[in-house]
Amino acid sequence: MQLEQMYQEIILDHYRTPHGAGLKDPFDAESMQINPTCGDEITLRVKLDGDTVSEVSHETLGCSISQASASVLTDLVVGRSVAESLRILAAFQEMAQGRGKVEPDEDVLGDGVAFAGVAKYPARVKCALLGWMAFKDAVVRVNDAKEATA
Amino acid sequence: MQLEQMYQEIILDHYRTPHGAGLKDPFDAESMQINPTCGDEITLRVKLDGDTVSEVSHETLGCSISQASASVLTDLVVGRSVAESLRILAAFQEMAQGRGKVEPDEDVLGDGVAFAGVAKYPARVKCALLGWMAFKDAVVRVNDAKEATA
Amino acid sequence: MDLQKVRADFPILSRTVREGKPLVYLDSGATSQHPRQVVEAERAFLEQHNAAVHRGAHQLSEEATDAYESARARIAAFVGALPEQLVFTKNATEGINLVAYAMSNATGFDGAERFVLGPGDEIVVTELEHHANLVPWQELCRRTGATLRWYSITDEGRLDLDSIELSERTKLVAFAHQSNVLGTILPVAELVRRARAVGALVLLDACQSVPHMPVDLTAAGVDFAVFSGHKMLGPTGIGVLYGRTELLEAMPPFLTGGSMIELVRMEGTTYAPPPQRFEAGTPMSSQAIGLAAAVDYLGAIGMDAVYAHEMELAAAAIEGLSAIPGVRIIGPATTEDRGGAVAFVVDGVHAHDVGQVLDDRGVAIRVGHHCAWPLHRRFGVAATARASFAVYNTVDEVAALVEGVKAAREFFKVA
Amino acid sequence: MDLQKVRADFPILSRTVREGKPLVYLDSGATSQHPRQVVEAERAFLEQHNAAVHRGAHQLSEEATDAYESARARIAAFVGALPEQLVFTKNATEGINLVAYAMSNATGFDGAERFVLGPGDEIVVTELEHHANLVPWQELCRRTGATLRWYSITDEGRLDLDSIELSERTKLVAFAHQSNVLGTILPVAELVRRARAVGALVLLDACQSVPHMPVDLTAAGVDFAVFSGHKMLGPTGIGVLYGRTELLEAMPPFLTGGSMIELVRMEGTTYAPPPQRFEAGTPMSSQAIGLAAAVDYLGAIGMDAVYAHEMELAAAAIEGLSAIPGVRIIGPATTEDRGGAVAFVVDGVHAHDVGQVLDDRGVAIRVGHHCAWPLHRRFGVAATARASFAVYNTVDEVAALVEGVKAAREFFKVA
Ligand SMILES: Cc1ncc(COP(=O)(O)O)c(C=O)c1O
Ligand SMILES: Cc1ncc(COP(=O)(O)O)c(C=O)c1O
Repeated sequence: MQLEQMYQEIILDHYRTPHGAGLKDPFDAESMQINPTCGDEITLRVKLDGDTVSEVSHETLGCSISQASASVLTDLVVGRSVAESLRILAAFQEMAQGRGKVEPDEDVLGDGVAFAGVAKYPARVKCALLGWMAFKDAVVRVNDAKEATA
Repeated sequence: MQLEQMYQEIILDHYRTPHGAGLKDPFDAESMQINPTCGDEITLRVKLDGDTVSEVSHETLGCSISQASASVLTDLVVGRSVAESLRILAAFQEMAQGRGKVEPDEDVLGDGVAFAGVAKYPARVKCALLGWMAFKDAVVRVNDAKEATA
Repeated sequence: MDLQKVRADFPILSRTVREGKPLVYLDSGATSQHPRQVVEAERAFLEQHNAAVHRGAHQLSEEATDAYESARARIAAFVGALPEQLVFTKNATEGINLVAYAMSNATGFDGAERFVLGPGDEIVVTELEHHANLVPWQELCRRTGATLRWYSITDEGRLDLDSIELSERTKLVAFAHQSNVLGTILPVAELVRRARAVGALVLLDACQSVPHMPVDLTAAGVDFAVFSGHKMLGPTGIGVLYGRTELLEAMPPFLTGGSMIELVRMEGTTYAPPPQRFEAGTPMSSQAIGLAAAVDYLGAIGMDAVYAHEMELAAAAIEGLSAIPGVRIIGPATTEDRGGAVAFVVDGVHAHDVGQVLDDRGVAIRVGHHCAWPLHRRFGVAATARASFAVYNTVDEVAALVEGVKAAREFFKVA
Repeated sequence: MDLQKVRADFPILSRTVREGKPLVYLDSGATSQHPRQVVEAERAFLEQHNAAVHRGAHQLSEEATDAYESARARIAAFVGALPEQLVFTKNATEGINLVAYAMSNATGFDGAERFVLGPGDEIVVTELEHHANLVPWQELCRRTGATLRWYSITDEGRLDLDSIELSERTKLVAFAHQSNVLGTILPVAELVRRARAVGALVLLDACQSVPHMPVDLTAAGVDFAVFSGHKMLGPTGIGVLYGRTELLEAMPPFLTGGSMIELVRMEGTTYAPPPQRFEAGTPMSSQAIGLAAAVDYLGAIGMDAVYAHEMELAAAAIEGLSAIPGVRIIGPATTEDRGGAVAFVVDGVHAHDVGQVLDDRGVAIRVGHHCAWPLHRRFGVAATARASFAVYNTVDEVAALVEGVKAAREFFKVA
């Protein structure tokens, strides 16, 4: 059974008790992302403290992979600088789209390495990335808003 | 060589010296027909004397088959009643579209039976029918004009 | 019907997936598999008769044209239509777009007045439509200023005939013969009656009926219908638009180019009669021949037998799945007025995760919104799992589905 | 290139026609024949990996999606493009219609301003275009009130670059890379330069170039290009639209339905990014895979070798035919800036009759206007005979053509 490769215990744990679940106020930017192939949705909010990601919260209508991924994301980026968090995002994306051929770096990705198995299932890669795309979009919005007021 | 089956001497004779070639005045109706697959054209005029086809003339820009067919048509319908000429047309059409499986009646079709070989070449059937379609259309126009003035 | 003999005609059914599990293919509603006979018919055509159809005067071209038109005639006979009433398209989606675009091309096209739409006019669909039978009408309304309205769906997954009234402004009613999600068979005769009463045209999306049951389009009395080759054991790349002769003759063209013209000048063009008017460019010749072989194959089994077999599978699926705690069928829970698509949700396990567990066991189903997103919203779910059947499926395969769903509940610890 | 080895890959070339005459197929400009490798690639896909692409989460569907996208990537590389710049259509005709309809859909579509056309705006084509690259533009002008203008053709069959001037109102210039009748290769770089100078878009009809010579669409600097699978050893039912990324991203959709959406509500729909935005409905999956196999086949021979071989045949045909009294080549009489289509007329013998005599001898050519009626009118002829070549033709076959034309003159007693 290959199932355990994909649904590693870490993923199932995050799925059952997701970190950052439930939308929080106040926030600096929000992004809603959809997976058009299945209809899954995430709404994700970001709050920054200067250049640091101080809070991430989300509401995810989706499968175990998308929910667990949003949870892991929350753990990985909160407390980091925006630049660092985007580097983590890039590493996560590279692994997720790597067809199982990219060796993930646990120092960078923490629990995120558990998603290496998902990379072998192309149809599920979008699930793993849904929250990350929302995060990226939200961060861009904060910066846009900053520039607009600068 | 099957070529002689299609291009019977009668056909080649009519092709070389087509009857009814050259548009004549006066006329009761004219029809222009085109073969959209090759661009061939015929303009055909009909003159009626009461219920009798008294004259057919045509200008054909087309292959040997379409020219010969217009010539044979002229021979077959001139001097006949409109009803008779349409019966000949029906017989000719049946033979031409019969894939070589319809036994033509020489009493009805005269030199037209020579086109039985053409029926085996579906791409050429339209050539054989081009003049006949123009004749049919012209006759319909005469009748339409009659009804309009009646 | 000899099921083992049928299965032997489908090479793909004997392959394995996911480390040696026999393939259990329950996704024929998305696309069906092909019997050898279809692939062979295409190959024989390509190796013996391939040439441009309707464009050449040499022997190969004659043979190709004959093969193509014979395919049209056989497919027409299969759905109770005349050959000249069938237009080949690349898929059903193109067929629906063809009608929608022809309608917006109707302004100023001689004799096409009845297709002209404007502000105040209405197009009517239903809430269960596949995107293919929804978005083209949204776009047509955008182009013309007409209004889109729709019948809603009851909790049981049936059409709510009282949800809207048609009016004299209703120009066209478009609906699925059978829902690709719920399996519901819509009341065609009643919908046709209502459309006729207000002078509206009817377009039937027969994508999920023609492959699975006997369908006679002439008897159904619809004006237009579409279906796709790849859902009925035939090739991808070919679909069919059926239209009543009188309508096709009056309708302006959609795609333009070679083979659909009468006379072309730089200054303007006139168009050939149907069906050629609607088949611009080099057609899908080998695919038409493949589809005709598929139709011959289905016809030899008999569509009554096909339907009976698939309904036996659907009944087993409904029964087996309903018996699992926390599993809810989305759609009619009986086999009455129903086809073989069975959609369901599992409490506490997302459809993607259900599908993944099944896939791991070799069972291929579809998960998501199945291109019927508004319908899913209607039922308050983002996604469903859907099993769908074809003539080659077995009750053992249904059992594997049911076992797999149980396993998913266990794996995700909701059992 | 080992010609005998190549020919052995094409089963149809060993058949006979008209009572035992070996087939001499000189109609590849209309549609080409398929090597075994193409048919086998499709068959292998159908028997092993067939499933709905981009729509499923099971293993088969993953494999099918991979095969489909790998096909896109290989075909893109073959023409110097990126995978996401290629949209699969059913034929080249659909590709041109796609651009033309997208332009009339541009009004009100955010970011699509540069595609909007209205009265006073101009579309420019040439007098040698195939109907596929003429009629859709006539229709676009009818829909939008824009004006169609065209470059004329010289007696030598070359583009008359001085016949019209582009203007600031010129929105798009569409032309054939190579004429399917004359064989003329158009001056792409100069036309692109002129279009750029007035800010017009360029669409290249590459139907007769991509199958026969090395083509790099990015290097050519065109905005859009189309070609068809069936003319390049691939299946019918598949064509390609190439578009520059930035343009495809800004362009509104054409066909709408499943797989091209982002978000669907009954009230309205948003659309996916390209290329999906332009691929509504179930795509031509096995045909894309067949076309990729064709491209691999051509690539293995090398397009330089293909072109050199075909030009050797064209040179022999021009020389052999010109030497027959009463035979006139319509198009360039040299091999300079020319491809392998050779059209001709025989004084006193209509093209249909020439074709018939050739057919009787097993030689398949095309006769008529070849979907380029205005061009024929330009040369004052209703029809021409056209021989066209592919990689599998031989100089002996050209000799059979020349002998056949002589025989036609004798048969009709004009010799
Ligand atoms: C130059 C040219 N353009 C366009 C086309 C149309 O291609 P298709 O019929 O495959 O759409 C053809 C071939 O018929 C052609 O030769
Ligand atoms: C009910 C229904 N309508 C339309 C379609 C669209 O068919 P295609 O994708 O072949 O165009 C489908 C299948 O996807 C369907 O199930």
